[in-house]
Amino acid sequence: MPVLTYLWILPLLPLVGAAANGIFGRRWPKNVVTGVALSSTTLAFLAALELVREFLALPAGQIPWTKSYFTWISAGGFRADFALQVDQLTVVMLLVVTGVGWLIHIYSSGYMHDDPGYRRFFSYLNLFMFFMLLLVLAANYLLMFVGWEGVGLCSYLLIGFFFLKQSATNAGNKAFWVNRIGDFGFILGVLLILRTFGSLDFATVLPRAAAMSAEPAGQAGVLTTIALLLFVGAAGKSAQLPLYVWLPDAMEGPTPVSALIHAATMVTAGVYMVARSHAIYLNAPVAMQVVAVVGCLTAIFSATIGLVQTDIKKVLAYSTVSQLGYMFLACGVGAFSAGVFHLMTHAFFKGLLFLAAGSVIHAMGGEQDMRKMGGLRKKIPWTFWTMFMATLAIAGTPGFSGYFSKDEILLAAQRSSTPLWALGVLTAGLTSFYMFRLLFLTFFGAGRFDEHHVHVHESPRNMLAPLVVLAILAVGGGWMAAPHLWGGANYFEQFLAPVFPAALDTTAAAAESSGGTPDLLQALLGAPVIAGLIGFALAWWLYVRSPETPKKLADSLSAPYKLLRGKYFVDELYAAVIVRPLVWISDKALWHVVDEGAIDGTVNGVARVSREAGDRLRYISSGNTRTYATWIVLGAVIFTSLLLWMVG
Amino acid sequence: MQQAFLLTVLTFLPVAGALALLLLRSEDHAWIRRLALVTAVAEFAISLLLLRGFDSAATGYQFEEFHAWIPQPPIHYHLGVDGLSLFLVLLTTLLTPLSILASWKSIDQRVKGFFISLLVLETGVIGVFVSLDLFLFFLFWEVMLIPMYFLIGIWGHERRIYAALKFVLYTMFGSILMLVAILWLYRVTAAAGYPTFDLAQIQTMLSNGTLALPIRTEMLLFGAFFLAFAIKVPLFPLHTWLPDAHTEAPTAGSVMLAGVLLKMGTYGMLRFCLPLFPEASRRFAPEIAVLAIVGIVYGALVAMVQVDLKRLVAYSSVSHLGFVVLGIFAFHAVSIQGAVFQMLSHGISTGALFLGVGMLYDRRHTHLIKEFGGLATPMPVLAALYLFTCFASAGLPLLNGFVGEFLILAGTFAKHPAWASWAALGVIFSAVYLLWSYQRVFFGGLTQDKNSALPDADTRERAILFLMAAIILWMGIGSPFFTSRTEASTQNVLRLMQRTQAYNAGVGHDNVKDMGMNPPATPGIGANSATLYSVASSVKSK
Amino acid sequence: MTPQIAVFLVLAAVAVAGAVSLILQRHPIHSALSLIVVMVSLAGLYLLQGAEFIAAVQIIVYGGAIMVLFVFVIMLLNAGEEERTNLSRMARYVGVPLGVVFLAEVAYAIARATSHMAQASPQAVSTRDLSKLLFREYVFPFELTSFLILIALLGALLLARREDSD
Amino acid sequence: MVPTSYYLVLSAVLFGLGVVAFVFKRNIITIFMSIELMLNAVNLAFVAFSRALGQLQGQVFVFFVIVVAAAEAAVGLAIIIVIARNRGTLNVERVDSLKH
Amino acid sequence: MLPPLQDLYRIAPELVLCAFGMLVMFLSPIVPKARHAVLLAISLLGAGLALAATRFPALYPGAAYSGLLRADAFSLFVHWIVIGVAFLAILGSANYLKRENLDAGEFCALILFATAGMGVMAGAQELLTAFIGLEMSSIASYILASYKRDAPRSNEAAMKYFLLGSFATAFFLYGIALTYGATGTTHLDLMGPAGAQTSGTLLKMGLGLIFVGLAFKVAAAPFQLWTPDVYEGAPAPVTALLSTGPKAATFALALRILVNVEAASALWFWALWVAAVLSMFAGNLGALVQTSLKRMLAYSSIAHAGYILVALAAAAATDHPEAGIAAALFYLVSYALVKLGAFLIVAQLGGTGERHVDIEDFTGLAHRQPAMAACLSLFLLSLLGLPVTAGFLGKFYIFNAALESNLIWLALLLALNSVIGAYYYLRVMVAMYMREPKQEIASEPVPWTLSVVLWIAAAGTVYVGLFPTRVIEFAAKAALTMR
Repeated sequence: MPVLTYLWILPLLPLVGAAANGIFGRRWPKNVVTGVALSSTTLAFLAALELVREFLALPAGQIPWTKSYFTWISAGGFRADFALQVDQLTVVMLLVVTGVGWLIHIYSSGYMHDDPGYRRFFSYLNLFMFFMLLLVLAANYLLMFVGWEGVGLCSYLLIGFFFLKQSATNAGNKAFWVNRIGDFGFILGVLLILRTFGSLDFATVLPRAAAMSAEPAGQAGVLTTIALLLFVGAAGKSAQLPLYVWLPDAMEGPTPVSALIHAATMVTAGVYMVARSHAIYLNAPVAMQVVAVVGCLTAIFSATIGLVQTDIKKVLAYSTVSQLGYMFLACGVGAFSAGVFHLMTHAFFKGLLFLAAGSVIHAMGGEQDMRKMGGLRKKIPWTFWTMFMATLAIAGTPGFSGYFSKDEILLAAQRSSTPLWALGVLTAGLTSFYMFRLLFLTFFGAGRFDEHHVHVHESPRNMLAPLVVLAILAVGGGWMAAPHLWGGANYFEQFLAPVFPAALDTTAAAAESSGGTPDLLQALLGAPVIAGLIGFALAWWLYVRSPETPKKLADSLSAPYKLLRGKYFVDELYAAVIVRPLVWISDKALWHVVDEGAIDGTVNGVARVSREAGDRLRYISSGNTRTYATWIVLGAVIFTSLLLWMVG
Repeated sequence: MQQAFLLTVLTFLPVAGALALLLLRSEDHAWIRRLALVTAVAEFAISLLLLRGFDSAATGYQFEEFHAWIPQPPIHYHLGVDGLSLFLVLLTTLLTPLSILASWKSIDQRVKGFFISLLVLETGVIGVFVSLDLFLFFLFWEVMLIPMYFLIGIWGHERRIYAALKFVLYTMFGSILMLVAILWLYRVTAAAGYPTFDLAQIQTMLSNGTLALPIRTEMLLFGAFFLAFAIKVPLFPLHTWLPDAHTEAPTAGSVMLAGVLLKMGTYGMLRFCLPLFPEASRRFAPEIAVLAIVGIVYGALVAMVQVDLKRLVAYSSVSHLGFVVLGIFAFHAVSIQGAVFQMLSHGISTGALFLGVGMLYDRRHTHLIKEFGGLATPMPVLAALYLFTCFASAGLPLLNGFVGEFLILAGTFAKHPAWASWAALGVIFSAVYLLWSYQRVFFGGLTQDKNSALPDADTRERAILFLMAAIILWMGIGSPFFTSRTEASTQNVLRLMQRTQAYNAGVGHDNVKDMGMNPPATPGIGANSATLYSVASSVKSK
Repeated sequence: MTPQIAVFLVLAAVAVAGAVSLILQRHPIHSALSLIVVMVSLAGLYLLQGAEFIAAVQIIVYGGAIMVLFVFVIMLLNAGEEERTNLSRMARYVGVPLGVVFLAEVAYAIARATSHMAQASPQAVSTRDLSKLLFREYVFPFELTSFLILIALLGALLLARREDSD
Repeated sequence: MVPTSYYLVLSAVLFGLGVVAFVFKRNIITIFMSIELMLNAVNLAFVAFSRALGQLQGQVFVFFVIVVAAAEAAVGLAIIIVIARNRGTLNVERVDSLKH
Repeated sequence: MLPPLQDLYRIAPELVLCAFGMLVMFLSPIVPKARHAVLLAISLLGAGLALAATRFPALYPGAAYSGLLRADAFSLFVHWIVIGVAFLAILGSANYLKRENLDAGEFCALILFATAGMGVMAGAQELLTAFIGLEMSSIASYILASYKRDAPRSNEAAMKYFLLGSFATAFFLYGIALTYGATGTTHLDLMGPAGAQTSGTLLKMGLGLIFVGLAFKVAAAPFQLWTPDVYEGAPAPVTALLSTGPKAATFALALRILVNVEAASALWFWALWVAAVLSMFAGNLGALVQTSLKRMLAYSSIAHAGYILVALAAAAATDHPEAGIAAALFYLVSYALVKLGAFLIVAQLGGTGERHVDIEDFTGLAHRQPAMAACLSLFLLSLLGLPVTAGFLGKFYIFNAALESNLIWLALLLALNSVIGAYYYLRVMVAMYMREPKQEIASEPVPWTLSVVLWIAAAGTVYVGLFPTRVIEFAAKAALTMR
């Protein structure tokens, strides 16, 4: 079993690629760079496939399969190994990461072809793959944190890839800082885990956590604290309220990056981490509720913002935030496998959407504003059709991948609490609306751009091929989790069952209850579909039927429209409440007042005072002998009387 | 054993080199530089012998040298290293050649004096780390001031004189009180019948109860020692000399200052404050921890708004060393290990930062951030390596900064979750000030056309920075190489604290009156030095 | 009140008066003369205490040599009335009063300390005994004083010598 | 018989007057005279003590003091002459170029 | 009967000094001015022989001249200091005399006589003898101070020194008189028992006045005001001598009194304490603001008197004064070495007429005369009390003594003061090394005589700073042999 034995091969391959390109690739021709980058990821993907093969052959007793390679940190009884672990969840993540990553690498080789930073781009991208694989393969929280921070680093580098643009570097910093806030929570969570369980290995921590009795609802014990702290980290990484603000800005990066990092893989790390720690969450109901509510709110919140965005990538970005919200909703209601499933399908269709959007932008010569597009359907048919598939998928059209995963989630949500379910359904409607809006604005109607300047052209093959592959996945990927009602047997959930035993129960029960009354189940499955249809209809009516209506609508509902256009002015709020005060205090109060004023003032003050004292003192010696004599007499009087009357 | 004189050689080889430099003509810059470099490199090579002969299992001091020096009061030439000092010595011997290389071109005035000062400084610092006699320790501690004073004052920048004086006076204020404390401690040992300045012996006496420090004495002594160290670290609010010193010092000066001199403070806390005055350390720990945490956050916030790169790095040092102090005064094996490790990694990463800043200064003769901008375009390599160092300093995993900070936080959290939680805020801010400054210096378009033609890092500079980067990476991945060697000694520190405290709890308190505060006036001159040797040798033998 | 006391009081009065006039006189010559008065009256007091030799030395060396030297210098520099400048406020407002305080303190202390001091019987002090003491026990300081004089001589020569002398 | 304390008090008074004179006078020569006055007071004390103690040492000391006084006088007056020569004044307060 | 021969052995150094003093004095009119090197050589020989002659009292320790003198390790130690100082001063001032066109003969003679006086003070066991010695050194110093007799400043310094000096002497003498009256003797060793029974007040008054006199001589506050003026006005080599030799001798006398007169230690302790603190602050704070290096060094010598007084206070505070005494003696050595060196450097660099003695004038010295700059820096660092210099160990021993006598506050004040002191010593180094000279000062070549002196001083400073064993052990021995 080569790969299982030498698990480190997996992350190492892209790392080699990154190092090769990054350090030595300076003088290599472009095709060599491409070769190195692609081969490393391709090999990684193949290795992942091989791993799956070997993994499936493993007896259940050996799962999770853990391999420890060397001691990374050890001090005073604490010890963290460089240890990798494989279980079903890992396998899923591995496939998504390597697969989608591989496709996007191929796509990028075309998309970035003319960029001067080509080599840099690919070394970053490979480096990202390395850290992402480390993240999903890690066998303990600390190593997971390594990947966690590493992908953050790469996201920083890639968002700021066009470092000549102020906005790009700003976005990069913003991303890293907001993530750091999340990491603050994450690291504290890790510390608390260490303090509670005396170890950071999943193999040790999770069973113990599971063994502990669930903390009573409405009461926050140590597990709840851990869970919440970890969730802070997850919220940072996966762009949940209130830390989502970095993701929309992250669109400053090249589109493949948005596809890979900010849609398919990195941003889902939070979901993965929560799912990984499900044993802790399951025993911390309060934390579960928090996760569910935050996820749900994020979903609807960013969906509403997505309604009115005009930048094609921004729309997708907010949609990503919203979809991530769904995943957390799933985790929050205990349907971890559903969450992971949506993670996967989302990787397919959202990755596809971004790549297609990239193709559009490529075709439009860098234009991202949908108001300047339109009627591209004929000009770039491949792009259109693939993107159309993806839209159908995300909109939850029955039979498409998004349909299964989303309804899986809503099903679980509905069972847990109606309001969450209702919001979920509403979000589904909004999703379908803004996605079709995007589709119509881009591909339908008349072209709103200058034909002479913009020469719309279909993208090269190496960009289209990934689109097609992903489109197929986006369409068909859902069937592996089709509920038996649909004739499927939800292989996916069964596959993950060993990881999420508790989760299985909930949906199994669901199956029971639902099996009794199919029509009710129909209705349940129907609601989101109907919402989706409404959304579609609205979009069609507004952007195809009577394209002038949106304008009127915006004017009539100016207040809420402005609010949405302004993204609820959250960035402005943060700037005013946190950033500017912090800078002001540090600069004026801390530096100038405390440091220079108080402390240095005292120090220099002492010096000045003593110098002045010296100055006074020197004028006693006026040069006049009589004065000196007076002092002598004074001294004589003092000392004689001291001796005469003070002493003995 | 054949390494009987290893430490002596290590300590005085640089001075020998400095004396050799004296013989050269002051105009003969090339050879002065070469000779200095050769000396420093040889020094480093020799210091590697320490690693070879070091027994990581032993708790005691190794490579010990013990000779009588001044009979009255009994002062000995007593050298030795243990896990605490081993890597600090290596750090010193490593950074010296690097800073010599860094000043290869940038120093063209009074070259001879510069390298002499640098080498003398090295001797002083190494002496501090290896001396086991309080008097000897203090001697080196003070000697080190003068070369640094010259380095800042002669080869520094605009406000160099103010900075140099501030540096010396600040330090002196603390150290002179420490001298009083050292002598007072000596009086107490004299009162106990074994007058000595020998650290090892005092520790033995403390732990076997021959010597008992009344708590009041202990707290006063602790105060004096701690003040001296806290100024050196520097601990908030005693830090204001550091930004000035750093900003004005030449690159080599900043590197040595941040790299090793600051560590002398934290090292002193570990070597003296905790083992000698455990009870007092415990009592003051909360206040000190608060100061450390304030320092962490405060340093980071102030660093964030600096307009001068060097100042920024200086304040970041305040923040980072706050972590070290916190780790030390959490009294947890892990956190102390972390503190020791953090000392080293800070030495490396901040040293590297200063080297980078120095390279920028060599090109543009300014540290002001607004003078730069968009430098990534003309000098990609330097930009990349600088960014790497920034992330190391920001504590990115797999780089050196993370290991130390995490261990400190882990150990502290185990005992005082609140402390650790507050300290962890530093994790956020360090990223903020480092990346923000980096963005303003290297990213964006070129703001000034005189920056457009700046040459990228040349071979010498690349060699320096790549070496640093390699070490950063090594320390980040292979940390056990270090921690395994520091383990025993840190454990020993904690053990000493336990034993001594156990004794004090029993006996110390009832004889406050007749000991320490007013030691019976035994003639200090030549007070039973005969007994001393016997005891000392017994200490040595085991 | 025995005659000795009467004599003492008279001489003491004269001495003090001389001292006071030394202070008050504006012209150095007058001060010098009043100092001489003090010395003479002190010589009288020495006689009263049976220290004839000292009394003689007092008149000859002090009253004679030293004071003559003073007067000579005063003439040489023909020093006029001293101008009562008060450039030193310290001396004016603190010094002089403090001097009086000091006087009072010492006088008081000594009076209290010696009021009951044993009054040894006046034995006849022969110059021979004195010389014995001087040339046996105190021969070393005596020799030293010769060097002292030598130094003084050297100094006087050196300083007072006019530039053109060499 | 005259009690010793009388002589001593007198010497104290004279000494004190000497001190006062030193501080009060401006003319360097008279200031120097006040020193002589003080020395005389010391002599009186010596004589009185030696008589009270029934020893001769006191008188020997007086002898030494007189010699010292003479030596001082010689040097002092020489210095005064030089000062008068170079500064043209005998007012001690005017000789104050060295200060602060 | 004549005093025994051993007594002559016991005063051998003084004999040599006086003999050579007279020799030089009589030769000086004969030898033409061009040949003054001869006189210098002779007086150097004298000083050297005197130094050698200290062997005799070392061989024949004990009281001499019916107990007026005492030849013991203590007096030996002080003899070495004062004679060594004289030797170095003469050697160091050779070039100065030529430059300022001053007669070497009288100069050397006076130094030799003064040194003899100091020697007497060191050995004196009886107050009046000590007084004569004191007068010898003082009167010689008065003359030396005004040695540049056509330089008004020199005259003024002499006048102030003379008037105030003899004023203080009068106090000292009156103190002797009262002590004599109180104890019936002037022999220190006999005074102890006697001092106990006779009336306290007289003794207190007497010791008080004696303290005043001595405090004046060592330039302790509040009697220090003359110091800056005199040191500034006097010719620099003379200042070098004044600030070291007489101070050492006077401290020696004070120590003798302190140790031998039982009452003294109790009576003087607080006086010493107060004087020490006042002197330290007066000296250091005053020095902070000086612009003339010469005057700054004068103020610093006030501060150092304060430091030594701390050692005396430590000695007074305990029944085992050895530590304090040894510390004082050790400090005197270290102090004498550097102060002498520093003032001689000022004499050299001041140029003709000592016009360039401001700190400003020393800017860029490191460029002009690196050796001199290094030397002066070393001396300043020793004064500052930094390790590897004698000054550091001196302070170290004083701290040690103070703490041994539990004078913790005094120790802390001393600590504080050495930090204040650091500032102005470093300022000079700033000028020499870190500033560019404003106006270019022609640097004269350093004469070999001076460089020999400076080498001796520097080497001594470093040697004693590294290997104090010999000195401190002898100082301890001296302390033990005092009674």
